[in-house]
Amino acid sequence: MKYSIMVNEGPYTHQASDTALHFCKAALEAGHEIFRVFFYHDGVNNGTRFTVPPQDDRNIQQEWSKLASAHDIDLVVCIAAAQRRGIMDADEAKRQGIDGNNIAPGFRISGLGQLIEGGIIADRQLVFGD
Amino acid sequence: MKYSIMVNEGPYTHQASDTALHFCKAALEAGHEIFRVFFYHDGVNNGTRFTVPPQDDRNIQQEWSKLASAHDIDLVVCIAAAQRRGIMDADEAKRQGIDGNNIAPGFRISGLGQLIEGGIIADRQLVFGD
Amino acid sequence: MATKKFMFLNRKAPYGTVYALESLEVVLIGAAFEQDVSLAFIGDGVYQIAKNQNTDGIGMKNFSPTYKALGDYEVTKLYVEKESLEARGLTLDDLMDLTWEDEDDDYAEKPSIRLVSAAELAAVFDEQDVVLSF
Amino acid sequence: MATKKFMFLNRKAPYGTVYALESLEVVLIGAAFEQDVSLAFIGDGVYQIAKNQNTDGIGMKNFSPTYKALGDYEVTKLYVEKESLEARGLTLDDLMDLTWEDEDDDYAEKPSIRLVSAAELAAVFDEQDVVLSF
Amino acid sequence: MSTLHTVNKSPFERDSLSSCIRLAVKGSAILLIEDGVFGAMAGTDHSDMVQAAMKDASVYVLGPDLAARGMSEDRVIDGIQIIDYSGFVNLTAECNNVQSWL
Amino acid sequence: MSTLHTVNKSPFERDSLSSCIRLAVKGSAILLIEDGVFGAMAGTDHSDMVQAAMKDASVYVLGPDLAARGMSEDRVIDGIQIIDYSGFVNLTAECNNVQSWL
Repeated sequence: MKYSIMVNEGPYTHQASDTALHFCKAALEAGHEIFRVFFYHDGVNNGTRFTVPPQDDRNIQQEWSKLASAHDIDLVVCIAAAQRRGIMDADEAKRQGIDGNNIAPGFRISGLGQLIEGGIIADRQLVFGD
Repeated sequence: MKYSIMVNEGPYTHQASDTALHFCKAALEAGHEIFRVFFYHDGVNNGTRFTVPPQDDRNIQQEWSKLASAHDIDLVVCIAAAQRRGIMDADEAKRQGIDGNNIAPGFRISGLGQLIEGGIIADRQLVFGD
Repeated sequence: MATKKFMFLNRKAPYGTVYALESLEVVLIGAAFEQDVSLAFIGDGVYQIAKNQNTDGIGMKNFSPTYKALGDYEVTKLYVEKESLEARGLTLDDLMDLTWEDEDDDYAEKPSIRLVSAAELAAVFDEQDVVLSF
Repeated sequence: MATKKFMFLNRKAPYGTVYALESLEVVLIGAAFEQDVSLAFIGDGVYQIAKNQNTDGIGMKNFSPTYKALGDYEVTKLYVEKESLEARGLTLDDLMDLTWEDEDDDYAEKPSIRLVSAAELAAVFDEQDVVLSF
Repeated sequence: MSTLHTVNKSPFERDSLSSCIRLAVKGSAILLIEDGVFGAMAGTDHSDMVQAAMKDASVYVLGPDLAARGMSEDRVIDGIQIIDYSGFVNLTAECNNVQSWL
Repeated sequence: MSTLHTVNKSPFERDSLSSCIRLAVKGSAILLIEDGVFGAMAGTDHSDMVQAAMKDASVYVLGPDLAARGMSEDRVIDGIQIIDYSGFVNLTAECNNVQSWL
């Protein structure tokens, strides 16, 4: 099966991102494909490389980056949601006149069309949120 | 009256930060003092200067910065909550080996003691959240 | 691309959280993909399409007029759960008048809102390919 | 500094959201300020102090042992609302055994959990100077 | 006055308002804000609970939040006072403390 | 199988589970995850609602989320199946689509 995943909440505050990660790992282990993970609403906050969680805690952002690189998963941060919440890549920062960027490795910023496209292409669309 | 305010949610996703802003403005107009605003949980996300909301929408982060500068309000972002969520100032970034920072003007990063101290010093403590 | 049945499930009130607004942004983009799109308003989601929203006092943008534009994007199926409306003491009269023009019927103006029972709506859900929840 | 009555109001289950954990972090810091500190567990907040929490399967840190350390920080008043417990089919036996040592009573071990009715807890709330809600 | 309780959640979606009512002492003030304003409306499944609570507590609702959601002031339960942000501030000053039911 | 419904909210705090049960067709599967697992416990104010729903739907609960919260598998309502993340994946593959009740 080909899965498309939507994550609507940021890391740590809600369990949604953890559950999505566990689901993706279990799906990959079972031989399924994770085609795309689309981060919407506060979910865009999973894509900042500025997080430094306590040493005895998991690093949710890094887990997403690692999973994506190991299994060639497309991690898409919604541009409109990211602008409201302060997630920037170098191009966007330049365009908006922002003096820095915080996007994490393996994440890319793109439009909502990627979410709809994910739903069309995938066999199953799942939503994790609050 | 001297007020201490706690904001537990980030901008846009929940109304909490908007309501806190309206409350602070009304309190100042009535001659009260806002001693401190403490941003906890996802509330720390109010303190990023990387947000670019749509042109026809309010800029919550800038409203906090302006209000603080006009009325000498102490805007404190909780350090532990900020680390989990990727809010960094220059000092913290250096200490943590992060290649950038996103703290907005008028905000400072400090410990949870500032919240308790706020409650002790102020006549009234209010909490806005989800 | 294939055509799928997309359902946008709205269960949260507007303004208290951003979900209603950002859901609407997805619907508008989704319409461009020429999919078979439906919206459902359940629970507090029914408040999203309440009449007479006026946000001047809270300093937020009133996005309720956007629902009126959905017909122009060929988004014409807005299911409202009867039980949710009744629990809140509301009737169809309390909701915005949302319509679309039927090209195939001499541009007749037709209502977009479909008041359905929970059982009827359950059957509609069962036919969907993709359900996006907000 | 003055001594005030601080109440930490916990109404959310652990792990589903971070509020329980981050509330506990505030309580620990608050204890250092030598204030008169109480905690209340209402609604799903009672789940925070449930026995036998084991987070191995979800990859999150099990922070429930921290509640056992509260007594050492002189946080000894943990109010649990009876009605909330009963609605969830729980009894005191389902909660962790939380105690503190009373220095003034030959270090006798005393229970920190105070099972109270809604009416009793309402009276406790009414005496507070500062209520921090999570 | 005693405690001011604020409730910012819809009583249809969450248990915040019912918990607040259960745990507010006689003489408290309850202010409905944000999505909490739906609890102020007459003729709903929760109106009876609110009206019963009004025997022991003064209930207020934030007008700007009502208007944003298209809820008509005419349909607010009789006896609930509609206030604005400055009225909210006044309540916090008049009451001894403020308790948020998030 | 028909639709898989996931519920991640406590039935004591939110209306997600009751909405899901009201709107799930006969033959659906309902999976309780995260704070939703409290809905799987016997002897609570909501157990009857869940048991009634089990006449028309298969109900599952995510074991790791139960364990995290200290909820004993012995006290899960009879007939609710306890599964892990790989069981969750299997359910999504077996059902035609997945609907989240957030």
